[in-house]
Amino acid sequence: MTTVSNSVEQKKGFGAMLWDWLTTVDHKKIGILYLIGGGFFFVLGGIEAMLIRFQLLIPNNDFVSAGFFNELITMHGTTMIFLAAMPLLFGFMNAIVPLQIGARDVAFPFINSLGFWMFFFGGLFLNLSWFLDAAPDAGWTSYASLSIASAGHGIDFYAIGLQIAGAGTLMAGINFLVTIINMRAPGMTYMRMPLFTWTTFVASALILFAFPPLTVGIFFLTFDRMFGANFFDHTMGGNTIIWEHIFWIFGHPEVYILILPAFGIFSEVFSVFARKRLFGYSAMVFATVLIGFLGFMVWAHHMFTVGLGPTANAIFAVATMAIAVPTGVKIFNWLLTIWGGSIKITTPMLYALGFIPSFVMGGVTGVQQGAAPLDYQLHDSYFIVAHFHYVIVGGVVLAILAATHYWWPKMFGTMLSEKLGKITFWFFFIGFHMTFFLQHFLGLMGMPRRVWTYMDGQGWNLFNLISTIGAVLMAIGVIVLIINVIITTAKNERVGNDPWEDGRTLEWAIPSPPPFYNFAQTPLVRGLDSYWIEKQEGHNGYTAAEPVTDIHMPNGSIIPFFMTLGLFIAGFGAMYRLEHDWGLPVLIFGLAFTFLTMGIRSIKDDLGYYVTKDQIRRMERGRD
Amino acid sequence: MAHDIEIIEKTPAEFEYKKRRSDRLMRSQLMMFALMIFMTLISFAAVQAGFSAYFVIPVVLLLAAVQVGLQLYYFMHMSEKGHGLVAFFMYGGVLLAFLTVLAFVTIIWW
Amino acid sequence: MDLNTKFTPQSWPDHPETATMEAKNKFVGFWLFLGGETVLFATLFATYLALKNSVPDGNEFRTETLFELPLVFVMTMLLLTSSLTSVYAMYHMKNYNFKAMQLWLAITGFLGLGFLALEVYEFYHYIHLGFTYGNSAFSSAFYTLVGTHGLHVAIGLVWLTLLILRNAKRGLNLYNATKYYTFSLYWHFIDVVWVFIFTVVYLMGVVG
Amino acid sequence: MMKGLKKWRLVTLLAALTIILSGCGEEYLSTLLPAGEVGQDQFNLLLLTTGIMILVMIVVFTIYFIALAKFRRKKFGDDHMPKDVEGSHKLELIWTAIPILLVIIMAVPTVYYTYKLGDVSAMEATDDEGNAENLVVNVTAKLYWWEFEYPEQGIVTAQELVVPTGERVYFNLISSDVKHSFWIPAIGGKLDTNVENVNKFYLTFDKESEGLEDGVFYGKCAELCGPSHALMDFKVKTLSPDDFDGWVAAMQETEGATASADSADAGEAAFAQSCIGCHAVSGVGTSGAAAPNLATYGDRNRVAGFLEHNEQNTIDWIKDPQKYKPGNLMPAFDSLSDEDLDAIADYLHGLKVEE
Repeated sequence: MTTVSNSVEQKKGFGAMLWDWLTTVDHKKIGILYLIGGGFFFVLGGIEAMLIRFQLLIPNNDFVSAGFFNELITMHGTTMIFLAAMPLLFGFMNAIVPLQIGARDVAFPFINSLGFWMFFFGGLFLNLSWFLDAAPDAGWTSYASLSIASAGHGIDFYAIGLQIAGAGTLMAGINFLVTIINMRAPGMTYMRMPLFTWTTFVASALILFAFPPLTVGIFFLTFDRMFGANFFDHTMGGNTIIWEHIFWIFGHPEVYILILPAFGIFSEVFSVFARKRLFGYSAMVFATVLIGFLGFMVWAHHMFTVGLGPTANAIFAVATMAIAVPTGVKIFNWLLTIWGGSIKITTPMLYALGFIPSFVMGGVTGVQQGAAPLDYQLHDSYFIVAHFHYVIVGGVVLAILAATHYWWPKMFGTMLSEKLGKITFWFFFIGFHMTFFLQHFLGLMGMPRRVWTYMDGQGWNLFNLISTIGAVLMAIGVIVLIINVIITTAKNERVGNDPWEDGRTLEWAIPSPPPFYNFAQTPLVRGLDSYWIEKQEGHNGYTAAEPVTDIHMPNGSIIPFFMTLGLFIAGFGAMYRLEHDWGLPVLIFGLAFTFLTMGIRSIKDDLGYYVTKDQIRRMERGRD
Repeated sequence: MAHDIEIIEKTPAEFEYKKRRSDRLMRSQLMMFALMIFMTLISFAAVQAGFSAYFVIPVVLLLAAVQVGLQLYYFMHMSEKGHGLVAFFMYGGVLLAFLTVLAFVTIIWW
Repeated sequence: MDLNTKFTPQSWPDHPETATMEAKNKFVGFWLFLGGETVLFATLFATYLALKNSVPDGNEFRTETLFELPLVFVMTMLLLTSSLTSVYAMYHMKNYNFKAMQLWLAITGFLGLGFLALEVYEFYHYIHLGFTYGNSAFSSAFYTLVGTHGLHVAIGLVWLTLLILRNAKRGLNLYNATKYYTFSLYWHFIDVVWVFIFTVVYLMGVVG
Repeated sequence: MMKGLKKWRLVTLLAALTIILSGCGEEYLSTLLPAGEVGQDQFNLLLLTTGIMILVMIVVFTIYFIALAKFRRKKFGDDHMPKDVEGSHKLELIWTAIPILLVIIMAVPTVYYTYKLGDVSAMEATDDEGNAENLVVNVTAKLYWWEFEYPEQGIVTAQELVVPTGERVYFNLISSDVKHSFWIPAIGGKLDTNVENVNKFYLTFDKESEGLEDGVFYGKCAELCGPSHALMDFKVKTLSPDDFDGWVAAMQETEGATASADSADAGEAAFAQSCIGCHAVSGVGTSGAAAPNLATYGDRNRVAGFLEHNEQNTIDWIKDPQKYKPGNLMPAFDSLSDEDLDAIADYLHGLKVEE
């Protein structure tokens, strides 16, 4: 029998450490990898956003060229959605969900690692377009007539990069689903799961059903551009509206994939820092499921001006408005959670409190756009830009920042500075409203979105100026956060199990950061907010469901890294196949390499290893 | 060892019961297979016979749907215990599949 | 988990495919994957229906004249039968009869191979007629839908071959029982998709 | 000290007021100042939904701020344990029922207007003599300009849409290259110009554009269509029905007009040498031209849809169109001599059908 793996050893050389991170299948480490990867792309997307705002600072500006501007908006949108927001949420899901349900790991540790590397290499592939040839320039929606007409390889980078990253996302989604279905600790019934776990569950279900259409759509795009197909070429019988449908059949649920986990994060934060259980828990769960379900029925509200006809528009308009109902239920439940509570304004709580007005603003403008005839005016104007930034930044990004502060001690064992955290919040929050509030009016005043520049004398100058200043404030907020992270890491003051002192869910019952096996004994869950119940009864920790036994753990593996590397290489081959001789061989080599690694994985048994009772006892004792 | 699967030896009676049950299941699956072949034959025959499209299309679609149901429930055992959640997700997928196809045949009309 | 635990027909569990935690995970995960595949194929079907017979001016290819039902009928029979043979394989798996299971799986594989060969022949035939991938939006949609199914069959065959060869010497255990079981699920799913392909693409195509 | 504070307040107030007042935008471009029935309908819907939404926001914010003020741990002390409440079916019912009601209130006019604005059945209507009852304009969007054909009148123009006030004008919209979107914010919005099908809708122009700052309404492309998407503007001139008939007659009179290489006018001659291959100077015709029709060039408000309308801009444009609208399809004519360019600009600015 193999002994405890190297993950418990201390003091390793850089090479060994790198190898450890490349091969890790530990959900907590993969969570951190997601945070690093997502954080990197978040900063990248932020820089793109700043360039966009500087270009629009004054009328007739030529800070960047028209073509480069289109690349900036495309990459900003694509990066923020696929490579920043989703991976950052995945980071928290990975790190926290298994802890919340009392599991030792996710259902498929190997696939978890594979999912991360596919996201990372997909993002890398996409961003290499800045240095090779040209970046994609048809908007993050990449509407077909333009994306087919777009010269150079920009759109090819988009298609292949997203295909790789999307496959990784799908794997992560299935992994979370199975983890939550199968790996819950005894007593952790569905209706005792923390809201963050619930929203992860529903968001993962959305991933499962939303990403396959995207995969198909991107394949169509790839085949049209690189392999002579004619799906979107109307002169050959093709139809560009197909792309729009497929994209939004994916794209609308995608919005909920982002916002539902954000709802989950805020549900946790509200209840912890109001020191009160979540008001209307079962209604919250039901609303989450309903939002997820309705999220699939409304995609055509992105296409009201396409010319689908009044009947289709009317149906999708009414369905869209219906989503307001469960969302409203959530808002009121949060309000009633803090009502009568004992509100402590920590940094995460500050974000949660900032979220309510911001998100309500974004929500109501969403309902307005649901009114199809009104949307004829709003669609593709700056009103839309304002709306979705209110939802995505006011909802998702605030949630990510809240979660960063909230779970940082659990993930890294040390607290981010509250003082700097609050400074970040105020810069970010004020900057955010400054940037986007006035954009509603810009849209109503006739400013279309995705414009590279605008003429003087259209009444848009002042608001654009204010908007850009707001963006600078947001950037300052993010810089303060980065400084906070650096300082905190350097100081490295260790904290205990429950540094917020009001933790309610299972993750706060174990050390920060948790040992690699999470729970020395599988916990027994006796109700909603199980750690809170234990604390009420004077226990510090959790009730065990079993005696100390040997723990089965998965082996680390480098195969996910190489498997993805093969696809990454094959992507370049596919793209340059037609103009370079080396294209086809590289394509074949990359695919063969991936298949080889898959073969190795399936033929070589990997049964994991056991941590023995004695080793666990030793480690647990060493900790006390 | 503690972490190994507990091996439960069946009594001869239990074993006989299990065998009988699985034989019965196999027979019913064979019947379903015959039914599926039969339905396929009808579908092809209906088309070859050259009936009106308004008659043939609903019939072949219905037969296909029934066949798929048989595959899912008899061959893939979706009706058995422990498949509740799985069935929920499959139905979710089927519903979305239906919506997608419906949208593509109604609102892409040119 | 121990690969060396030996079972007898008497001690083999009723549901070996979900007897361990790993097996349960694989089982549920694979079903969910099939749920996602449903949507994937739905998108392909929807696109095919939207682009059916959608060709540039002067292009002669139409479903009514292109498709030949006898060939499709033979392919259908091969694949349907392979679905039954994989049911037989699972019957023997549950009864801990390793040799019979391997045999039925091998038969399944040969039937699948026959199907694939006919499909390759069919495509070759169409391309020979000039109905190439880039011929029209219709041809692109047709080849992508039917070809994606064919690719699934091919992947299934590789998977099956690896399974049969890899486990030939060591027999059934709780580690590979799930692998066999999920393969059979996959194979049935391929059959389900084919039922819709022969109905929606070929039968409804010939009717017009 | 007090005084300073007051001053600061005044400045803030003034700033806020400026922002609010400028928040309505320009009359020729803003959806908030609708100048047609369609835009008015949409604006009314905006008012209705905004009203309801503000109501919702007031309720939410009130509860939110009261909760924030009342239930702070600072007040209760660190040891305070608030009472756990599981939920309240009554409350939950209320905040499910009321939103449903609000949604229904919004859904009814939404559906009504969706059908009303989508009704193009009158498009084909003809009177007893077989003449079309309604004005129909075929719009073709191209990289990066707009072509407007009046099929019944047999005329075609580019970049400036001319329409009569007080009646429904029906539009057939299509694109000839990539997807664009046709939007006249002050009149009503918006419909995509797809590549594979004709989209139809109507707009009503209730205000003559003459009194506006530039004498025209602004039109925009609202769908990303390439580098110069931002510059794909067009202008809309709305005339009284009589004036419109006059304009149509004047356009029809340009039938057969062409530029002659032998012309005594140096501009016309140079134009005939270099430009006539793509640009027509007769307003009579159909859509499908490779480049904008220039029959009304002298009447136009802008060069290339967005540059100030003077001869220097025309000359600069001809010399290097890519500099102004990157990605457009016009080649650069930098080989033309300065004299030729001057003459061409002169000639173009003299092409007018209006008095």
